[in-house]
Amino acid sequence: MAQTIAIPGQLLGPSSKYVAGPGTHIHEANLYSSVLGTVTVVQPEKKNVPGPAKRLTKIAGLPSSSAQLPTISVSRTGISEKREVLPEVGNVVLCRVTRIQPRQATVAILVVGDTVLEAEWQGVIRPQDVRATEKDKVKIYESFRPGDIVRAQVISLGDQASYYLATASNDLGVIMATSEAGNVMYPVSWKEYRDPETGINENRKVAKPF
Amino acid sequence: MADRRRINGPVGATTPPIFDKPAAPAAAKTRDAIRKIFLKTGITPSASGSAYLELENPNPKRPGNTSLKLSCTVHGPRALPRSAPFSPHIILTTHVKYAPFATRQRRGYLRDSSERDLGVHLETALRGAIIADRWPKSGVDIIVTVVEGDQDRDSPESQKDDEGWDMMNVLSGCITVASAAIADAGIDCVDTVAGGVAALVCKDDKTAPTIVMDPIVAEHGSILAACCVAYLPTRDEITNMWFKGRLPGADMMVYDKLMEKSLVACRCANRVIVQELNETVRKGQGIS
Amino acid sequence: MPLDTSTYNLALLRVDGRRWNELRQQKAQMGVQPSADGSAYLEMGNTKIQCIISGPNERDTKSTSSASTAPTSGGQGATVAVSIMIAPFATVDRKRRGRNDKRVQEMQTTIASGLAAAVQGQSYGPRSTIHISLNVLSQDGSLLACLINAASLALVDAGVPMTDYLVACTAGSTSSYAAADEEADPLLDLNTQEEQELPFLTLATMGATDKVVAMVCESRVQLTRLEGMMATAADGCKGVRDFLDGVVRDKGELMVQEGAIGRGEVVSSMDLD
Amino acid sequence: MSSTSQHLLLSPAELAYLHGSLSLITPGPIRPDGRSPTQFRPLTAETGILPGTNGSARICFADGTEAVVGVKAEVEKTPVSPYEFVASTEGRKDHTVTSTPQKKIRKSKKAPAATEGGEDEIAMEVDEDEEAAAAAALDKVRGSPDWVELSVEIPGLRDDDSGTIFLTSMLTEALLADGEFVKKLWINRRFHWKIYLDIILISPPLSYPLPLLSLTTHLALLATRLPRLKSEADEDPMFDDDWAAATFLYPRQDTSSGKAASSKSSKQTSTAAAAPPASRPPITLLVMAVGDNIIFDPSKEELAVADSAVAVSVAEGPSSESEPESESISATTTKRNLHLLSVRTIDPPSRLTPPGVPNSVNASAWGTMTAATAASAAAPASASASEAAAKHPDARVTETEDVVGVWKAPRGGAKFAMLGAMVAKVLERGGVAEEVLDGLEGVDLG
Repeated sequence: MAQTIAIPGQLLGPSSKYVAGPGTHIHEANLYSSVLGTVTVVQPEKKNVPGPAKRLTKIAGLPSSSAQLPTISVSRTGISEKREVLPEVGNVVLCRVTRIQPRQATVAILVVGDTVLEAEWQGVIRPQDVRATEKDKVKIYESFRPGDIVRAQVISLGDQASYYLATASNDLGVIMATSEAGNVMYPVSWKEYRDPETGINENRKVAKPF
Repeated sequence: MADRRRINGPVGATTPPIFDKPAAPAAAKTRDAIRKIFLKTGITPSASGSAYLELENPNPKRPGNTSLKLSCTVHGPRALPRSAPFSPHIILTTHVKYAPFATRQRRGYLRDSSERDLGVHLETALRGAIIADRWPKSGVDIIVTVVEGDQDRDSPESQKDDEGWDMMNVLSGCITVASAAIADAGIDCVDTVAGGVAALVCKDDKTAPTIVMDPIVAEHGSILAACCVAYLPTRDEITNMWFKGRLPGADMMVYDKLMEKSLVACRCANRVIVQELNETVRKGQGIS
Repeated sequence: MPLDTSTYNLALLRVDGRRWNELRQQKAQMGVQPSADGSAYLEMGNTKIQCIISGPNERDTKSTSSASTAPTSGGQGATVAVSIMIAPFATVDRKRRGRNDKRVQEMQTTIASGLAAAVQGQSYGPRSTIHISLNVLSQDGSLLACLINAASLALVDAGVPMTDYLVACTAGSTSSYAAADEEADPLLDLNTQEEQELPFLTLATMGATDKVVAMVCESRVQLTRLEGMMATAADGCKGVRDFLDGVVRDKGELMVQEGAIGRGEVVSSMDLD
Repeated sequence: MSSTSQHLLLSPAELAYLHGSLSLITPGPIRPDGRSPTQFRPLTAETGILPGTNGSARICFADGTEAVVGVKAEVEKTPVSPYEFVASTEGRKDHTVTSTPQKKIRKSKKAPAATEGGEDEIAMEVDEDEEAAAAAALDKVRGSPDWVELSVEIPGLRDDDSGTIFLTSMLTEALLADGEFVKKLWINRRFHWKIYLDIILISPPLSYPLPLLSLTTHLALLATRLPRLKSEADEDPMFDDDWAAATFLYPRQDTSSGKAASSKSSKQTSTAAAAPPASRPPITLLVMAVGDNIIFDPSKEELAVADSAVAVSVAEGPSSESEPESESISATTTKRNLHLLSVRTIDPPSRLTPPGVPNSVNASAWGTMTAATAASAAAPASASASEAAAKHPDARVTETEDVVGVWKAPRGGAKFAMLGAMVAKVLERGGVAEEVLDGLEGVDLG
């Protein structure tokens, strides 16, 4: 049956029974919708008692297990194909390299997660965020070239002009590159692309193709 | 010596031609409801959100029976220009622009001070509703174009209304149409905002003044005072209020009654918004 | 209505009863605006000007867009930014000046370059700005001169190091260009009536010395009379400097009484020339 | 960006502290500068500072914000709009416009279905000689709003900046709302006074400039004098060029008629302040609400945590007959007949302030639900919010309950009752508006 429709400002439920997901807001201990769309309630997945939690790069306390409330959210699927999404910290994004400077690579963020962005957001990849290993020996022009399509992860909101991105894991990096001669290249190793016609290798920070 | 090439007009002032006597306005039936509103969202594909609003003219004398036409487009949330300082919340900019043909007095293409004033009112009304810190470092532009102002074309020139009461009707229309357009654009809002106007009118100085909702300027003898309110119905809060005019005494009674009446007008307008938004979602579900 | 200078030769008295080399009545106050780093209010006759100084502070380009700037001490020192706002009610008939009024911008540039010569800006470094905003409350002749005097008084109040007061005065010549009579003698410190009628020039000198920092003359003057007018203007500047110096010393005296600066250290720190 | 919020850098913790201290109920709000909720900051005011203007005033707040207002008046020809011409021909009087003001013509208006030729004769009787008393003619006269031009100049802001325009239209609206002011500018049917009110803010605004500008305008209008009209009804206006005989725009309610003339330019320090004029120009007060407390004349810091702010324009009308005017002239006991002119909500800069991060979400504060963190007192909902934080330490702040002491920009608007209470508090008998008006009367009008 069609999910219930939510108008901004519509009461969804007491905040003691639900957790606020995207598209909702809390006002005086009640949950209200803040976006026009359909309501979806997500039950928290049954948490089997996890083994020793894999050591995260950052020591973060274990979430206590007492809060098992369903999260309620309002999604705009179907309203209009143009869904306005803002790159959030932690999202994996696809972007195109627009400018290369010795101290940073400027990129235009095109796709966040799986939604194609309509607005153009600018991102920056700093040399120390290109690789997880040997961070100080990274040369930008050996990792990216203008026109490459890069898969990166947002690591911070950055400054007033651009987000800060990183390609510091194996499956992040250049996924499509065009060679000097201008034809599409294919990856040969974790740091080289080869031009099929001229056979010349060019250095890139290659994303592990899956 | 006069410039020979230029043919100068007659020296003294001449009076313009006088057309036939316009028919006197029909006796306004006491209307205790707001004018019918037509609201449609998603009319401009290129904008991320848009809406179109029309107010029906209860006693039409001209072919088109509307007295107010507004079109609103929302562009955003989009990246801020490089020079803008860092802002942890969305930067809201509103523009209200009259089309040159919208009012009896033709307006130019540059925004004059009254339009900028309406823009500031609209910004205050909407900023209360928008949850700003959901969209850090981004900006949204809300542009409302007044296609037809709420001015009666037939009232004789001598009653030329220069008090600006029609601006309040235009502002309440702008608030309603902008709120629908923002919801259409998917910008997080605490509630839908509805605009409403109530006025203290009196036929002539004998009869006691009465309070009327959604006043038509030409219909009433003279308007003593009016107020335009932007209202959040579910939260029961007012984000913008603009009162102007002269109340007979200093007693707050008349002032409070005027305000309550305008809130009733807001609730009626809000019903139209809710119905239209439901419509768009239902239509959206139909497709997907 | 043209000023009939004909009667001048009879009693050698001007319209407002002054002699040829008399300055108008001057009143001045320092520190009129507590929230500003330096401020001064100056009246020369009916020309009343209030000057506010904010700075030297880090240069934010937004506010100095409408002002005209000039670097001090050859580019190593702070920049001086001057913005003038003439009140619509300043002149007899109300006139609202648009944003980029050419005459105002020209005055701003003259004052900025003049003050840049007087201010020792190297102690502040090239990235800082001294923003001088001048508000003209009432205008009755020799506007540029009064602006310069008010600005230098306010700079003293703001504690900006300067080699000397930058003082300015106007001087005119009694007969208009056409009359070409020989014994036309110069006039000092003109008001609006005299300015509209007679040729005049504005001279800004470095304190009492005869070093001319800025000179502006926008009317046709016979060369033979120019020298006399400049000499008169230079004397006028000496008179203005003495007046400004008096105001500053009174203010200093006041500050000592209020204990702002100890009496002892005042004498030692001043290297009396 | 409203002009007030530019250079105010307050951290969320300071904002939360300020909001907390201002919204205290028991001992009432504690303001950073220790004022009582209805206490105004001290200001120095003087009038008649610019001889070249018809009226001028200067007010300087203790914190240094200073405004100067100059009023200049010019005679302007009233454009005879053709339709008035039509209206007068309807009255079928002879075409030469020499008759006395409209009021004397008694005409019966038939239903205007008159045929084109309009041959029906409407009885019309013109009394040439019987001159209506000036007051009677005055109320028939309707000035038009474009006889007054008001301009505001704020350093650092362009004059077509939305903030400046909002201030200008608010001040103009207060002046024109009840139409009394424009009636004073009427000379005769062919000429009227055109008033230019130019307001200059000398220093960049330290707090919201509205109250300062409106008080200075009030004083300048009180001090404005127009030359005395010597010509008769509709002749070309001739004025008495003796400035001492100039009449005040807001005439004084003086016992001795000569008082106004005698108290001319010479500064009378000794005599008691002239009796308050019958009606006074409007003043606009800025009222702010935090929690349930209503605060007047807010400084910049207070405005940065305001839940809602309202500008209320009030004027003192002539004492209406309905209220018996108490005989004693002394300012304190005269019952002021205040009436409301215009009210506008101001967008408080608090909506543009950055939010604080509650401990429950703040990863650096072990954003977990250990009993020790203050968040545990909040609803458990914030518990799983920290779960989201664990997913990625600095994920964007998800929606959480309002935690006491953590600053969050106010959302939504103000309650209806609160807005009504703010306006009522300004208008009430012996309230703030009267206190300000009494204070302004103390200024000796030069």
